[in-house]
Amino acid sequence: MAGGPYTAKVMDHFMNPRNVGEIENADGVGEVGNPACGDMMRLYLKVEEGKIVDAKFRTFGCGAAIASSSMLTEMIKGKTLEEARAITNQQVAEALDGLPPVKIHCSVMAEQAVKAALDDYVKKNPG
Amino acid sequence: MAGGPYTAKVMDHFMNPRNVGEIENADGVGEVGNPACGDMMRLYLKVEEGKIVDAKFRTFGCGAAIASSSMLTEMIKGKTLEEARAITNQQVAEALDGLPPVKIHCSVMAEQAVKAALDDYVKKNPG
Amino acid sequence: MARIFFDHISTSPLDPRVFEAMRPYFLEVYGNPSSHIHDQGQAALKAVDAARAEVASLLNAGPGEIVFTSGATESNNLAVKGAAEAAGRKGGHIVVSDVEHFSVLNALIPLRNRGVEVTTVPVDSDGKVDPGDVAGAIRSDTMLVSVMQANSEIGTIQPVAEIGRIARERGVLFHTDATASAGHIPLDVRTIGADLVTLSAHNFYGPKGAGALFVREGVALVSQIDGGFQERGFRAGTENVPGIVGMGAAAGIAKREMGEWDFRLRRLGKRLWEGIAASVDHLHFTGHPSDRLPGHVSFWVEYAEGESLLLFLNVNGIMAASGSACSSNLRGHDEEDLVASPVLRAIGVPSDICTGSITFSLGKGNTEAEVDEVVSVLPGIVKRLWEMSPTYLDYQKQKAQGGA
Amino acid sequence: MARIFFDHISTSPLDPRVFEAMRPYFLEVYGNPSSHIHDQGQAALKAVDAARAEVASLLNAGPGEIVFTSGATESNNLAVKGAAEAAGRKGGHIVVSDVEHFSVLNALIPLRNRGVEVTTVPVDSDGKVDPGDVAGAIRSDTMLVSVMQANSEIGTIQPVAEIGRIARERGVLFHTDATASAGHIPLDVRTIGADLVTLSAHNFYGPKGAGALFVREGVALVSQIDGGFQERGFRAGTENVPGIVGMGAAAGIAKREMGEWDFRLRRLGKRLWEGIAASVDHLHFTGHPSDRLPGHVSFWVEYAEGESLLLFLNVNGIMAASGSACSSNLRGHDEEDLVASPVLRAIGVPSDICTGSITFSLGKGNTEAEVDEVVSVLPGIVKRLWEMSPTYLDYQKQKAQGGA
Ligand SMILES: Cc1ncc(COP(=O)(O)O)c(C=O)c1O
Ligand SMILES: Cc1ncc(COP(=O)(O)O)c(C=O)c1O
Repeated sequence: MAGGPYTAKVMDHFMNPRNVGEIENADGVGEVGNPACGDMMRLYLKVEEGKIVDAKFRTFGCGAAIASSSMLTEMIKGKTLEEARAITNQQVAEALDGLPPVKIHCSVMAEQAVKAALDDYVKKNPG
Repeated sequence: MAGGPYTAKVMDHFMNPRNVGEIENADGVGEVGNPACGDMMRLYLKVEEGKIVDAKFRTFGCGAAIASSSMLTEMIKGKTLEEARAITNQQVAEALDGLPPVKIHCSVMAEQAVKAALDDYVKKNPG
Repeated sequence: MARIFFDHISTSPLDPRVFEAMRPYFLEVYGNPSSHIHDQGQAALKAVDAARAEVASLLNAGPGEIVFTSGATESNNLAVKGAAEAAGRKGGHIVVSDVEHFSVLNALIPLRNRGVEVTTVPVDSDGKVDPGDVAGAIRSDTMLVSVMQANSEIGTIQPVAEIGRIARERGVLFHTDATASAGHIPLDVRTIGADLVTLSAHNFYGPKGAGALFVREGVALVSQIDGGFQERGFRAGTENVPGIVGMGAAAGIAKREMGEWDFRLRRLGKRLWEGIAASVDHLHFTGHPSDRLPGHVSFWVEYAEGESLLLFLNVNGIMAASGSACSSNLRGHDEEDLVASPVLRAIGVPSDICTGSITFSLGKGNTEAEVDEVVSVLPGIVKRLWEMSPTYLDYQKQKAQGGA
Repeated sequence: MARIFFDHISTSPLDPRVFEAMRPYFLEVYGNPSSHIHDQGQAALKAVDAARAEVASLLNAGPGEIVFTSGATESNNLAVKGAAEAAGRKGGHIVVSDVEHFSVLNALIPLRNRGVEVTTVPVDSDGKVDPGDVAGAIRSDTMLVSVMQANSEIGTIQPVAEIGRIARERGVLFHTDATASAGHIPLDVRTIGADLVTLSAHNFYGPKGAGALFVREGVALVSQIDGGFQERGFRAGTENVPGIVGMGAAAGIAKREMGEWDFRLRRLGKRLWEGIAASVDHLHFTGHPSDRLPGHVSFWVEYAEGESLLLFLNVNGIMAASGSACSSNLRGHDEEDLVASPVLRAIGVPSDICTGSITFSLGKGNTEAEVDEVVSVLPGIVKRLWEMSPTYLDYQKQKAQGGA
């Protein structure tokens, strides 16, 4: 199976995505993208003592969008909020062994989703 | 042997041209064409009692030019001067089973050569 | 491994008989038709002329009306640019439909830059052009009407004979892009009243790299590739002899077998259509329900994105196409190259879901068993994507609330 | 029957290894590279990219600098028109040599109509361009210099590295048409300093219908065939996958074997040259005596016309080419299409005899025995034509008088 335009890592995360689903009463939820643009991601975070203890996602989108979402949740679990916020789209793409140039925006969406979920957490937990 | 762009008749007259040569003290000689234009024909006539009793030619030129020359000499032998003068380039081309459109001018050259040789005959035999 | 090829609209497998026809023109008859003073060139020229007659016969055209090109894209460019340039130096007007291929639409861009105006006539929700709209769009300075015979993405066949009649009545050239339809449905240039028709060999079991443009006798066209005196001055360059021979062979086969293919493919298409209609919810077929290419089934599924569908289909051994944003131009440089399908937009598919469009295009080699396999596999793939999708989740919640 | 092919400059027989490389891409891997979301398309795309790397390697270019086209004529058109259109909307200036192929010269016609000016630099009697003349022709508004690497008719190799250096110093794009030379003599785009290089597969034992244009990274070019997003936007249309694969294979073979071919062909060429020089009177070689394509022997014979020579050679089993009036454009509509060779005119061959030019172009498959056969047959053919020729007769008479 050639995997089309994607690396084996992307295909693995696309076909066996990690952490698909929803966290009931999540501490932070981030939603980015728009189905009209071809992709949309919703990220749920569970935070305990300043650390991300669980992350789940649902994504509508192409192979790169789903793989980026999956990889992102793996990367942020166990990280502090600051560490998670510092994650860049390049890191997501690199962790997937690269994305086609036209698909870089999918990793950007993942980066934005963490930031949005963290912002939501901060809003819900002011001070 | 495919014969290139030419009919079998053209190739026959090209490869085995009839009446190549010169008539010593010809009664009429016609020269038309120009080597710079790719072809030149010299036609020699022997005339007896208003009839063409012999015709010979030398031609510098392409396959169609040589075949047209050869065919022409065959066509005019035995003809009266009037009959010979009436021969058209279409008749020469048809006798060759046709010529490629770009080569029609070769049959025109043959027609012009008879006319020139007949003119020469008239000039040499005034009245 | 991918085994089921349902993407004939992108290209078709070469017919083995076509390959056999081409074979001698690689190693044995390798001459250049322009060198026809010798046997090799003469044999090549003869082969090209024989192919020309076969392609002409497929269209009910004269052999002198066929110009060989490198493919449909080049033919469309030659038709549109060539006709516009021949019509005059300044301005002018062209009418096209809203669902033309990029090789027509993008060929208009340099013309626009030179002052040519373009009117785009709409299509209805089945993707059909209304000939009345074409009539209404024609102006006194219109030089060309270009409407395709059939659309590759949604399969709809256009009323080209009526459009051709209107164009002729108004004294305007009519071009039809028959890339998707030639060799599959009848195409008689006299009936259609076309002046210019685009054909592509690889779309009817012929080779890639070979196309043709029918140019009705007497139609003036400015050549777009200049050089030697090949193709009666319409298209310079040494002829792709094996490609042209292959196109001729493919045209001959298509002419003889088209009826049989049509019968089989309509049956298979119906089976596929009914099968997925019954097994997949939230599925919307696109294109005209009956005036469509045989064996062509296109649709979109709510809450599921096209590329993901295609990737999962491929993993399951099924190769298909999508008109979606994500799968087109994947080789582009940046996101800008990912444009949502203009065809789906033109037929009014809501843009937030049109990324889920799929085209299954069957060919003469496909079987009922393959159709059944696709019908059995598709629902599971759709379900899997829905389960990952936030929009489907929202829909389910709304439904649950509505139902409560 | 014609058996000796000495017309490699018009096209070369496909190398059987190239055919084997192409074969799987007809019936097995038939996908469209744009449909690379599935296995068939992906395999096709991989093959195209591998071929791109092989063609790039032949030229010491980067794979991202190779644009596949349908052949040399299209590449030349894309180079010349594409560069001129990219340089600006109005006017501008182009420098070409007097011996360029029609696919460069005729591509200039539409540009001239849009106000582009063209300076043609002459060649010397060996057909060589003086780089100083190119330097002198460059103006402040010059956008492009186009000088071929080698001429097909007379074999002369041009000083392209020097011309490239001059163009670069003056900030002008340099295009070289390497159709006749690529795969036969070294061609390093960095050494030459070329921005655009035209290649044709069928001229180096590859397939017809496949060409390429090297476009140096960063060079702007307006595409001439518009449509989908193939070839990074430089050239739309479904790729001719088998053709491209064949071009890649041919490039790989040429790179490995060029040195060996060159050695053999120079030896055969020398044997042919010496043989006919010794056996045919009134024979004049054309082109540069040493800076020429290997295995290329061109000449004209006084008092003998080219087409007649070719026809007799063919009857004797020898296939060759002529730059003469009569053999070119034989498929034209009228006499106007029969133009005397501009190349022979450019090197100053008197026009009343230039109709007798012959080009013997040998390939890797030719043998010493074939050379000897040609040397033994040619004098008889010439003699036969002389005996039919009125001009030779005149010459003989003059000689007799002079001698008397
Ligand atoms: C309707 C239509 N026209 C033209 C083309 C262009 O064909 P090609 O890429 O073979 O040049 C296509 C390709 O899909 C098409 O569907
Ligand atoms: C120098 C040169 N350039 C370009 C061409 C055009 O090549 P093609 O006819 O293969 O497109 C030729 C053909 O003979 C040539 O000799």
